[in-house]
Amino acid sequence: MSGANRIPGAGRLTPAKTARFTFDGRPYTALEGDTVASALLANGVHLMGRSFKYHRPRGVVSAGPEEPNALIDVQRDAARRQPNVRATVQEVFDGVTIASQNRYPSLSFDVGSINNLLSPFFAAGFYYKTFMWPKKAWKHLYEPQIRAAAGLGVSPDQADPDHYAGRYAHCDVLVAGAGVAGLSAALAAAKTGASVILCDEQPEVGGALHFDTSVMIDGKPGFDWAQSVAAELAAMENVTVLTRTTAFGYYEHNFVGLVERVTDHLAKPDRRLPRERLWQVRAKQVVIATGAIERHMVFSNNDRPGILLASAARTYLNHFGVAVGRNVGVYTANDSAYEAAFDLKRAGVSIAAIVDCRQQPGAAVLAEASRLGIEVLTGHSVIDTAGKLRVSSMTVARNGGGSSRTMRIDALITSSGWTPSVHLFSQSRGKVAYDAESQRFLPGTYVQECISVGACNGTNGLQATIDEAIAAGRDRALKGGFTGGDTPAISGTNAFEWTGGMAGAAEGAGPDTTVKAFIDFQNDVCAKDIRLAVREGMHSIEHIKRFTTNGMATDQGKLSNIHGLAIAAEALGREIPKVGLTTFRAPYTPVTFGTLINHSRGDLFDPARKTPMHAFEEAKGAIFEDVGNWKRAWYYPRAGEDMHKAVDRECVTVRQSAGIFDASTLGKIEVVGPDAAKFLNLLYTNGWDTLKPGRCRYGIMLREDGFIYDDGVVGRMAEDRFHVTTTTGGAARVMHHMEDYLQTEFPHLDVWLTSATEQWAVIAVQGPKAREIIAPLVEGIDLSNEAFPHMSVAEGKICGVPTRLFRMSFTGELGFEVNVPADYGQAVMEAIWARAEPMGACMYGTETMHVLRAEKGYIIVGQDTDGTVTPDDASLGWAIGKKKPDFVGIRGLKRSDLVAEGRKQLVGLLTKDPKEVLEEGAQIVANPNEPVPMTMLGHVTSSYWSENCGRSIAMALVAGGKARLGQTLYVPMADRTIAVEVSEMVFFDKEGGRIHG
Amino acid sequence: MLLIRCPYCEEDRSELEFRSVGEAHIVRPDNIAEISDEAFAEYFFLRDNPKGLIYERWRHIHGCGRFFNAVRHTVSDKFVMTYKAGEPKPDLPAATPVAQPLAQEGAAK
Amino acid sequence: MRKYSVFAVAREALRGHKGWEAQWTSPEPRKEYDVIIVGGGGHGLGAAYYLAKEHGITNVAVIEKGWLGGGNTGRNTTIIRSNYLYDESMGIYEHSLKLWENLSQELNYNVMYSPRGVMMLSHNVHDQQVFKRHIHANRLHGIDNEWLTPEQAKEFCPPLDISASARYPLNGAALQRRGGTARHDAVAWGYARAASDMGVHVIQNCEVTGIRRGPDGRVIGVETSRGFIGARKVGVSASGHNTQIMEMADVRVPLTSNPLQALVSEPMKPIFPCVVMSNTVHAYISQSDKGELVIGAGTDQFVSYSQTGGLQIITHTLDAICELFPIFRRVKMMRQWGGITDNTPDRSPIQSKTPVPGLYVNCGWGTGGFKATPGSAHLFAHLIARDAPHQHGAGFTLDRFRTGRLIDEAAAAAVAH
Amino acid sequence: MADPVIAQRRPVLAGAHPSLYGGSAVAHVTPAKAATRLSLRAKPDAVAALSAALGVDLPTRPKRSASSKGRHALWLGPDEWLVIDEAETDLMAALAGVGVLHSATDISHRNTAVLVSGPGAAAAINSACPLDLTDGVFPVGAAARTVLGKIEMVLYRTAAEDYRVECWRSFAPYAFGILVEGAEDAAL
Repeated sequence: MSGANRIPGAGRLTPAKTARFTFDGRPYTALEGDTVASALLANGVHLMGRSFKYHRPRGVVSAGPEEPNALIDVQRDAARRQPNVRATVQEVFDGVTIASQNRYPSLSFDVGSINNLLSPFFAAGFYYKTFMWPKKAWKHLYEPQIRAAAGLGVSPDQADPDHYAGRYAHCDVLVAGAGVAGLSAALAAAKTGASVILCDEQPEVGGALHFDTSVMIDGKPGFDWAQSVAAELAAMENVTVLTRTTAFGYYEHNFVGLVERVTDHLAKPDRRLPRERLWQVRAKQVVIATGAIERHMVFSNNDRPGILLASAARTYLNHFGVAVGRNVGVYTANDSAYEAAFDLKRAGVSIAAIVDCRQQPGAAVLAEASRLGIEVLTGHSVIDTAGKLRVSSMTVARNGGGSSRTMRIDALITSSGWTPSVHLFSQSRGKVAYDAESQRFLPGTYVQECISVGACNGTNGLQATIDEAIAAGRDRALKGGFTGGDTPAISGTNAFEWTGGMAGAAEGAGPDTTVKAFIDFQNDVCAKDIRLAVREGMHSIEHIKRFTTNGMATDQGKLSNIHGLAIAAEALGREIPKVGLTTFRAPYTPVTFGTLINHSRGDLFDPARKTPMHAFEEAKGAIFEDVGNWKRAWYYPRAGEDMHKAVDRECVTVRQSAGIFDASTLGKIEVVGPDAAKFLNLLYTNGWDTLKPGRCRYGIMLREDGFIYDDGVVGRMAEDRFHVTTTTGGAARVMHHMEDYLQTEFPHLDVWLTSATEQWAVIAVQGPKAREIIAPLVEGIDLSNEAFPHMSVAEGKICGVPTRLFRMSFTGELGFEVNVPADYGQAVMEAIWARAEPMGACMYGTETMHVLRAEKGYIIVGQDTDGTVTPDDASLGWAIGKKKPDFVGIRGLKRSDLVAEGRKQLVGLLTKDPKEVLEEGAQIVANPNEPVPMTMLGHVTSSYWSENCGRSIAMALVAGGKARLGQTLYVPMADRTIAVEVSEMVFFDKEGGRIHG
Repeated sequence: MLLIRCPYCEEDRSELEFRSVGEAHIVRPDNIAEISDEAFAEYFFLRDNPKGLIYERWRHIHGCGRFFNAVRHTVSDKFVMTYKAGEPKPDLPAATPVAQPLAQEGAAK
Repeated sequence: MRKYSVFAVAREALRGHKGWEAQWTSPEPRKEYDVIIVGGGGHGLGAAYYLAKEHGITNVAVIEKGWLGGGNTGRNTTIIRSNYLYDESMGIYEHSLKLWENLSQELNYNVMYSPRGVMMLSHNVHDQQVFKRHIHANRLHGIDNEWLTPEQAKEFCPPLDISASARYPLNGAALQRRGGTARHDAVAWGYARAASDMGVHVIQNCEVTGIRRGPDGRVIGVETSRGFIGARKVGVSASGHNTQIMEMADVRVPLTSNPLQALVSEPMKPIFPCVVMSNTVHAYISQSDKGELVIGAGTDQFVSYSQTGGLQIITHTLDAICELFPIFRRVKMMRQWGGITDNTPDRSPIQSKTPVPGLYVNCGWGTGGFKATPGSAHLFAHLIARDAPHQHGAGFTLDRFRTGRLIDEAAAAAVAH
Repeated sequence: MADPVIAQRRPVLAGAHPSLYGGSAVAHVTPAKAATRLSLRAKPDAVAALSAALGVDLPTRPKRSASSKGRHALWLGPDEWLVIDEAETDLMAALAGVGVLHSATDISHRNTAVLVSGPGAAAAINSACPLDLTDGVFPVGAAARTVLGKIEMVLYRTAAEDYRVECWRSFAPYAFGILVEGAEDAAL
């Protein structure tokens, strides 16, 4: 049996199909299609959670995503656990483990409920007024206590094993919500041939038809009609129907985010299925058909388990076949609750009474009530309730005082009217407007291509809704140029038109400042808290919201915002629209991080770029480092070597015989056209006219402000063709920078830029034996010093494939950089290695490259410069074409501060103790005894142990550095001070002969 | 995510394909080497930052690669128009219809 | 002013909290004030407070177009730290941090300053060089900032994934223990209450529509939606609107306003003990006292006052968060929002006199505004009262863009605020 | 003198994990054969001469392509084309003699290609690509540079259910992985 409160014959679930689950360890049986809430109610369980602040026992309030109370922890297995799930949304599947939250030790006995007794102390904003002494206590005592008491569910503690999918989609008309309005609009739009996406957050379409069994459409019960229309739509190839799919955010330019829940309702999901799927829809037109949400009545102790919304009770009965109680009270300001009472009564549930705070309810519902023999107390209010873990009675009194009477009940259903769901409309940045007559905020001014229809547009009446929706559906398709198809004719009837509704506190809430009449259940915000906020000078609704936390819970105020606003307006003596409405922010309901990022995880989080020789380097034992999103060989440790030993060996080997280095990641840009040299003259500080084809030159690129932006070697392949190299990290931005100037400032130049970074694999062969190593492999290039001196480039063949061979060096040794088409890279590398290894050469990585270039005083842009360094600061003034009339940065360089005395300049540093290796980033001072804050002259930009020099070497940016050569400065460390001498930047082979060897 | 019309591709494309590159119609002085510090600061640092129509540059960097200009309202983020680099700055009234909310009123009375 | 204390709260608890008075009064504007501050955020309200408290200037009005703290004060991720690189930045942010440490007691308002530690993750050699440079500079300036190994970082923040298999494995972290968070609304309300108590007028729903200058060019007051209000000095501190307000006085400031987004998760029991920033993968995260994960996202690069932003900015941030903290992939985003940041070319603020006598501006704080609130307010009050900058504010002039004496934290550090 | 070594071409996806191949029943994902490629840049007045030399009419309208005997010319921008030759003939040589002003750069090895085929191909690509791939907007023969997740690609629709994804060499494993994941989801 799936629960004692299941009404035989009621609801749409199949009694035969059961599912087992546990709640706080106790086993229960549900029917397929049950939500956790309906299954627990069927088993007589109302108590499902504890409130945030007072830890008051709470039962389910709603039957939908607006649920503030029944938040549960859903566990499929240890790694698949989800906190803060709405029991009203989570479908039961066989074997699921459900637990309540925010209670200790148990849901029925929670020590946290002590807060309820102390609640007079915990008034809104109380924490701003206390916990200030002693000073340290906030961090060490108060805050930890508050944090532990706050929060709801417990975070997952394991990496999520599930995966998520994403999909970009485009359509002519997106319809959000598949109730009567959404279905009608979608059908009308689809029949024109327009492409339509229809989504609804529930497992089945129908919206309010889930509970409203009095509706007949086209001769069918409303819910059945809805399913048949959905089937008809799904069969059309221009329509996509997505259920369990929430339109959570409406962004700029009709971009709407949908989240589709794919597996959370399945007992044994196919592991290939994503758990959820993010749809990012660009819709030409959007029809918003998101319905309305019923509000609760605000009165004393209106939060006991067993007190819920009338429409929810109706849903549980008419869809799930579950009676929320056996003796139910009704408290309302609105006709809709009557229909819930009628349905319950007809199902054999006794109705204690319908308490209606209005004097004049709708005549039709009154008549039906008396026909069914239900007592109706008009002009009355429920002024209190009793019952610890479940409501047991309600106390009723005539408005304006007089004697009260207490009735025994086991459930109380309430309704104060319906709030149109204008969330999506508001997210589209449409302006809502207050409709005084119906006391509702409704769509006012639209700013995007969308339209609201049905209850979310304040439209009353079934047929009016249908007609409005059909017109809107066709009209939106028409805007996309779709005129075909016939207009669907849909006619519907329902039992009653609803009247009434109120916002704010009912009689039972009193003006009293102690009564607990809840507005925001989850955050324990009562009417009195709103009044207190107003007393304390919070006159903006935003202040009131932030001061009381009203509407800031996981339901984001779907039930509470309007009540809070009405109470604030009353307290301020202003009209509701004058007080204003808080902004509706995305998402409509919370969205899983994993869904938003979908495939961006693991290997697909960020591409890991590998060079053509990566596999070879891995085989040679390389350790790799991340440089941008490249993986670069860092060093090649041999057995028993740590990083330092490996680097020392590599450094010595390169200078004694030779080393092989993968330089493929350097950016490469092919600059082609008759004006190529003119263009480079403008983009680099150097002059290029004098560079002959077959020769290379080191170039420096500045930003317009005069600071070094990038550098690299440029080879002239022909009069009209240059091979430009950039730093690894700079490749993309330098290309963008060049295109910007070419297209925007110098469009008259006949030149084109093409990124060739990945066309070429680059193998640097450096060291005395470099020529000997490659010579036999090279065809068509004379490698002699005479024919091919330092800073030359030539095209020929190596290993039978085309090469652009550079004679250049970043080590100070005789060196070549072999460029070959990328797919040949590994083969050529293997051939070179086959010759190099027997000659005692080694593979070397970026760390050795850094040390070797530092020994020669070559800078690395981004390490020795930082975006505030000019060529002069870096002793690269020689690279500025003195006679050039213009280049990017020429003016910036002349600004007073850039030519001022005492600028930080790049110099060498030698520690007095040659064994001492400075820390990169360490700061430099003149007077180590100066008290803090000390005067810092600059910092160490590069520092290494140089095995070739037999001592440590360093480069540093030092104020007035060049004038300090020979001076002793100090590097204060945490534990000691290191004395250093300012030196030249060249530490090895000062004469520079080796490079020409 | 914005939808941007590329005047070269003649199509609306996702913002993901574009890069915003600042104010439009700022011309690099031909005699830049000679201009004053003030003029340089003006040229390099000062940018229009209007609450209203902005004339700005975009690059269809992951599309046709072209730089182009756009007129956009910085409060509604609606584009008034886009046009090719080098075309003259359009002379638009400060408050132009496209930048205003659509003239469509909802159900509220 | 009624003193806030546990005793006062207890007393009120017994009588339904009927006795609390308004935290600040909302008077009709006077004809003239000695100083008008334009902008009722933390910086503006704080400046008014310090004008009254430290400079004896109480004939002051703070004019706010909307509601107090409704701008970036109420929209940011409340990160507080002072471990910047340059002397000027260290000076102003450390000055601010010192004020944060006593602010609750100073204002008799619990701003919930929580020095739970701000940890910046290092993912590669370059990060490490940059952070070490900061750490050494900070130490010599007297600011705490220490280097942690990946294991120490994990110990300080258990949800962190330090496995070598991560796309960008951690190679260390820089930790400022005195860094942390505070309650943003409380800062605005606390200053408003304390300033109001000393006679400062806090005027909301009053929009400045013009700045009136006398024949000598000097400021004489502001035009507002509630009429002209005279003032001998006007200080503008209205992030997101500074460009327009300064243009009313024909002063151009080098600002661009960009959307900056943030989001919070559903509340959860304590799981995240500190603040973590990663610049390499762009993520900023902490957990609020309510239990929400508070996550700062990036800025859209175009000028916009829409206070929204692209979904792609949010997802880009979240994939980084989930990469660093894989246990959060099942956690849900509860609310996202946007603010407007005013950015200068060198990403450092402008707090300066202007070519217009009597007009002062405090702007361009980018994403660093909240942490600077007390310090900025204190220095701005000094600048206005003395017509000369405090030593810690001296570098942040408008003029630096002409001379090139920039304070380029972004370029030098590659570390976001 | 060592015997001359003749280096063999080793395409980036040659080493791709076998389990990655296939995608799903509705969207097959496979690495394309090696090809030669040009990045061709020129002004309108050069189009005729270049077309003649290449034996393909360079398209002059956005998103268009032209093909002839396994040689394809894709419009990428107003002065930019991607030329692909599946027969691996030397395209640089083909233009060597052409006198008109232009820029030709060999990018045969810079790019690599992944083929996505089947009724779910578009859905697989749309798992990470924001382009509207519906028939009316992206018909057979359409080509465009766009984004795929966090990388840039050139997408070329070669037949009703066949797409060619061109991306830079080092991004190929990422492109392949994301397309395989998209292909799997397209089948569900």
